[in-house]
Amino acid sequence: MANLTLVQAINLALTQEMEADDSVVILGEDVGLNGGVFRVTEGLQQRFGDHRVVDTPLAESGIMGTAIGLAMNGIKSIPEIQFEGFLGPAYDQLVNHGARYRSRTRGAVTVPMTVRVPVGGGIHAPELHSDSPEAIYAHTPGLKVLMPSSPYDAKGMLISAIRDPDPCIFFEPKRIYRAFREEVPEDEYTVPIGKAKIVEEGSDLTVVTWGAMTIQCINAMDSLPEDLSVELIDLRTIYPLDVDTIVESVQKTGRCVVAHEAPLTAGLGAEISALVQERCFLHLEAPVQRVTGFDTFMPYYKMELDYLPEAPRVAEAITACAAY
Amino acid sequence: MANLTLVQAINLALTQEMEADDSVVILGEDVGLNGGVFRVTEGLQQRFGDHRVVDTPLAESGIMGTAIGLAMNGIKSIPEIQFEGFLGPAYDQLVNHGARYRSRTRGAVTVPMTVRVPVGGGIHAPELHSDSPEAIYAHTPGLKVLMPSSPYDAKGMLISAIRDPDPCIFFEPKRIYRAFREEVPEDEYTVPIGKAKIVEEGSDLTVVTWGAMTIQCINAMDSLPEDLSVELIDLRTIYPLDVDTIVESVQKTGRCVVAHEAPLTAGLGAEISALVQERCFLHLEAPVQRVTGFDTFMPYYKMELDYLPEAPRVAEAITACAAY
Amino acid sequence: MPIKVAYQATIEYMQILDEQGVLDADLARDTLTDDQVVMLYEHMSMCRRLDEIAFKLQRSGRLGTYPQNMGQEAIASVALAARKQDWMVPCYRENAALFLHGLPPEKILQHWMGDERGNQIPDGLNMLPMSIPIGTHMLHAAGIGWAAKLRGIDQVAFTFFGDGSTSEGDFHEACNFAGVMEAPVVFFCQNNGWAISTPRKKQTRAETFAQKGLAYGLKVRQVDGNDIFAIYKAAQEAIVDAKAGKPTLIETLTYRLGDHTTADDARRYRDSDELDAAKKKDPLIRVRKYLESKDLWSADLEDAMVERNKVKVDDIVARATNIEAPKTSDIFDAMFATTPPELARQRDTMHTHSLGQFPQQETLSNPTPHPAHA
Amino acid sequence: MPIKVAYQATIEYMQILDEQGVLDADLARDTLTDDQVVMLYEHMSMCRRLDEIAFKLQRSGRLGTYPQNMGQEAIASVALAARKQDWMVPCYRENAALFLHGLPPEKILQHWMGDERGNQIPDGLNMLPMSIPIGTHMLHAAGIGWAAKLRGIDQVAFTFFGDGSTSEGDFHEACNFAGVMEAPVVFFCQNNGWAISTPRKKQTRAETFAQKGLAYGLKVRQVDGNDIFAIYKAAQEAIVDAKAGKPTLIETLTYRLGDHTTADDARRYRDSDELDAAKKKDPLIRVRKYLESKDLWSADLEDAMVERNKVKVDDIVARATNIEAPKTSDIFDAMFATTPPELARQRDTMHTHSLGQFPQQETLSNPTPHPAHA
Ligand SMILES: Cc1ncc(C[n+]2csc(CCOP(=O)(O)OP(=O)(O)O)c2C)c(N)n1
Ligand SMILES: Cc1ncc(C[n+]2csc(CCOP(=O)(O)OP(=O)(O)O)c2C)c(N)n1
Ligand SMILES: [Mg+2]
Ligand SMILES: [Mg+2]
Repeated sequence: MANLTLVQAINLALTQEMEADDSVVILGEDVGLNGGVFRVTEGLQQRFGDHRVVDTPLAESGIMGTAIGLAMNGIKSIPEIQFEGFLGPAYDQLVNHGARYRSRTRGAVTVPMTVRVPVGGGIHAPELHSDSPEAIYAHTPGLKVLMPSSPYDAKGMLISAIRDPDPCIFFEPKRIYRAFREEVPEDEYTVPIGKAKIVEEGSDLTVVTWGAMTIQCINAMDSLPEDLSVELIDLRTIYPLDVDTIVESVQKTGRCVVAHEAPLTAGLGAEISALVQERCFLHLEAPVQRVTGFDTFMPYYKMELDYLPEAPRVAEAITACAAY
Repeated sequence: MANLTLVQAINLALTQEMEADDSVVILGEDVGLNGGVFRVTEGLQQRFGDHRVVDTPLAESGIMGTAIGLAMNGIKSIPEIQFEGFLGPAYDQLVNHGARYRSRTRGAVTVPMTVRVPVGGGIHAPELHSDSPEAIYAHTPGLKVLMPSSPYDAKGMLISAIRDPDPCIFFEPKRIYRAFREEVPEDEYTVPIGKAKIVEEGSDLTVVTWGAMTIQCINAMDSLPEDLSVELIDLRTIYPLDVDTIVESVQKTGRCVVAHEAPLTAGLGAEISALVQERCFLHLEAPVQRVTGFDTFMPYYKMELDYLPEAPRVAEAITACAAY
Repeated sequence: MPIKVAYQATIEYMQILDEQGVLDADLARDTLTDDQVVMLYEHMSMCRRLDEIAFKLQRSGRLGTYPQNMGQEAIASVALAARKQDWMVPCYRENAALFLHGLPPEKILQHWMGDERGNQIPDGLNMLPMSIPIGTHMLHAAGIGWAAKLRGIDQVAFTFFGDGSTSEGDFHEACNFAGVMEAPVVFFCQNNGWAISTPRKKQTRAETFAQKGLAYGLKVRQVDGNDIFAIYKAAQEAIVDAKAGKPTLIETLTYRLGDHTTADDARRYRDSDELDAAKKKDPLIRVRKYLESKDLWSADLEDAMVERNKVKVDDIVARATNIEAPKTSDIFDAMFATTPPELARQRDTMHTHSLGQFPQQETLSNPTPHPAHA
Repeated sequence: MPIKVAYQATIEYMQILDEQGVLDADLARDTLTDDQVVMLYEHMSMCRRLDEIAFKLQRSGRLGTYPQNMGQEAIASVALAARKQDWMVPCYRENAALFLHGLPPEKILQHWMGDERGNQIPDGLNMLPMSIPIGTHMLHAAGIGWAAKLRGIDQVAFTFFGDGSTSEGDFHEACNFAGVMEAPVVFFCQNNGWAISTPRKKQTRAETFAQKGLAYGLKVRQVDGNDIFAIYKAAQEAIVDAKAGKPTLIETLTYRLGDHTTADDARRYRDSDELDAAKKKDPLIRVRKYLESKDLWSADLEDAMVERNKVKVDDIVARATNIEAPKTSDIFDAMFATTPPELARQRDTMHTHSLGQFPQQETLSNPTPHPAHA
């Protein structure tokens, strides 16, 4: 056991999987000597060589497209996209090829690839360095979409993703890369894809969230009156959704708040809300409340915190929903 | 008045706007002599010259990116993307530039561009020629997203889009390009962006849909018992959503079915469902039902109709929702 | 010296078998044997016939949109130069090469009949299915070649695409990655003069497509694309270079004798003069002339071959047509190695449940409504 | 002739003012006047100082991540060759050119202070804001130039980007569109040897970046990027060509003397020897030597200038810092020409309503629940 940050937990998972399996290869911009702009891959090139930790040309479609090609020919590729905003140039390769090859070839060609991408706001970064595009990829068939909210989960989920025979996007909430530490076992372990985590149990209201918002939600709950018993669910996996855990919780509590950083309209909150009312209709005592980013771009950093649904906004939403 | 197909109505709108405004320029693959693969731009190059109806190199990012540049320097650009699947390579330019310039520059640089894209399934086309990505773009701030379901609306909406000072995506449901004709006025007229259309009034249940699915829904309604009074709403504009029209209707009927071709998870149906339960919670007599494509790719055409939510599936959904 | 030469390049064009069937014996040395030429001729002729039949199948509604390969059959030669272990990463106008490399021809028909099983590459065959999005698959070839290098196995990835495809950004990134990673990849640009209705001169101002490879430090070459010898030789040399970490871009000058696809009518945009001139350069005609000049072919042999090819093609069509219908469950089960629960639910209820989506949806028969609504 | 030459190319490198400040008078004819050189020297020095101050502002938490331009100031020359009506479509290492073309320098600071108003290009100035996504903005320059041509107005679009940027597919598509559309565009590739930690040799196997332009039939040129004369002359000639429908790609050989940004530490990946060698080629040093050799500069003039530049930079910083805070309503109102109703609702309730989203949400106080739930 070591007390690790999210960055360190990811680095450890990568190290151990590369150690265990020669066919694991990391590629991306500045992932080598520089260890990536967030130092997530620090030390890996020195350890495994520049043929397994590869600095690529500055071309996201190229990174994604060759990672797909690598994966089709015996390499478990781990492309890194430097910031979620730069998934844009890689979008076509990811959704129209990476996600599709298995289905397109009825299983003859598969793409065991894990795309690592820092995601989300709150770090005072420039434009396109603070977005939350997870709903886009949840809507795209053929991809598994993961986002941990803690060092422990990060390690276990990343190992699951790397070993998964299908393409996974592993979103890393950059705001909490170094925000706190957690005990993380030395040994390899997996956290299953598709299983949400009940962070706190409760009986009055269910909060569903994921990624860095999990921390905001915990903070929000700390500010609420003692007698309001809130159940907090961290989805961990965005697709496939762990519908059963959500439904079970809301059937118990009768109330639900969904919180995410991404814009409101057609965000993943809409899906959770729709699912909940479909499956818990007769249990619902209040409309499912969404507390989200606005239908605008993440503003430049001077107003970043006005955009993000920080803990106080989450707390208000919970209070309003509970009082309905 | 002339009795026109959807294709002809679009062609007429383009002709008239090009006639009226020298700064309107069409660009895309094969839009010139060939008139586009669906012949939507037929005759326009002959009429307006190859400097205003421009065959471009085979490069969607290039088409979108230069269309943005054109629009920033005095040209009302109308890029055509040959099929919705090929929005992939243009995705980054569209969402990270076209949609953003106004906000990024606080209004100093604007992009009056209308992106025309055939969309949807049902024409026995190959892979990537039958998708419905509208939810992706509804989730993207800064874009107006339109999809007509009739020749009359197509002409009026396209004219609105071309004249709009901001970037619009004009999705053309290819399945009904030539499926039927409608009286379309010769004169120019506009159908406002952001206004849904009540196709049929009703009091028992509201169906919300758009594009080619509107026809499936009409067919479904024809098959229902006389005494079930269904109100059919064609959104026409996907973003910004005409929330008021939907809410007013469901507050009246108490029941709602949403139908779309795109996959279920995180599709636009989720947004409608979420909105409806937020704003009509106390009126709802049944959960909002979604009848949609599955969370898979649109299969190759042999099984295409098994995927699409055709009229019978819509009718069953309506019946189930009404019986709830 | 304030002005000096920073860079210089020269690109060669190669033709070995000319339009009249005359061979340049020097250049032809160590390329195709007589037997191989005869085999190629028969194979290319079979492909031509398959194309004609496919056209008819489309017109009679038994096949979807189909892109004829007519006029570009000489690309088959690449498959003779390639080794069993090499990869083919194709677009849709190199059927002739794919079949020779081992793809059962009915797979191509099945694909265009709207059936994913047409893309189900048989085990042991190193090949990707035809790429529908243009200009995007070359990156996979770059990755595949790179993987071979990483794994220390001797494989070369051949990838094929048209002149139009070179305008896509992915072409650029694929060539650049192959160059930088010193990956064993050979890029075949089949320049047939058109991308649907877009002529070559609207595609680029470059004088050749070969020169596009200079941007990546690739080896580059232009060859007569209707010349089985030139293509073979270029491929042979490219394999040697690829194995030494030097990818090659080869531009083949050819022509699309048919419409773009069965959905297209080339007369809308293409001069008949141009077509007539191109017909004289048909890769089949010149091989036949050559074989005849060497007394390796005759009218009798031709007749016998035509009969054999008819049978072969009928057979292919039969195999494509007689396959059992695909299962709707495949739509779901092919998505992931293990189908997630909600997706399985969609699969299991698609025919029985009204929505095909929510059998679990709370209904009035659900016995435990929440007290607030009771 | 079975093997013939299909294509040949030669690219020239030009330097006019060498590292020692020695000028090639022949090449320099009709380029910069003495006054212009003095002005450029003072301007470049001001930019250098601004860079140093920006670095300090970042370290003291008053500025976000900032990319220093240090060492690349000679690009300012382009703005002297450009006309008022020409467009600048930049990345982030050509501040010196943008300021000369008319951009108030505080705009750049404002941008990096996390304020969109830094991108609010003043009316009448033909310029785009710095592009954050690398290698994607050159397409806008291609479109802008093309628009000028369509409208029959005399404008040239200058676009700037780094060596790394040329690996993006959009670079390829931008050059190709400019070529095909014969658009008045000049592409400046500032090759500073590095893309963050990625050295030039991992970026491409091409021997020069200039040769990448051959793929599109562009005019191409390589120049000393620390030489204000060579850059000026290349830009001058490129304008003439651009107006004649011939876009140019110019590779400028320069060096990034600082870290990639304030978030970077170049010592992690870059040899100090390389940096030391590059410092000797500093564009400022050689201009000063040149001016001194012509008796146009002196230690006194230098001191006076340093004082002036201090004041100028203090002024710029004051203007960037003293601006009133942005309004949160801007987040919404800048989205569209007319704010749609739901977005206005989000704006109007963001501070007052718990969710900032649904003031209209049905609440228990809503007086008309549906009978079924009554
Ligand atoms: C990304 C993408 N854009 C557009 C298309 C539509 N399309 C199909 S084939 C084709 C032309 C291809 O031209 P070329 O690369 O020269 O190949 P050819 O058909 O001539 O063999 C186009 C534009 C597509 N399939 N994919
Ligand atoms: C599309 C995209 N990918 C990655 C990045 C992250 N990034 C910012 S600057 C940079 C390197 C740019 O190198 P180069 O083009 O040579 O310009 P330089 O910084 O050397 O001036 C990278 C990778 C980005 N901003 N945009
Ligand atoms: Mg072609
Ligand atoms: Mg650089």
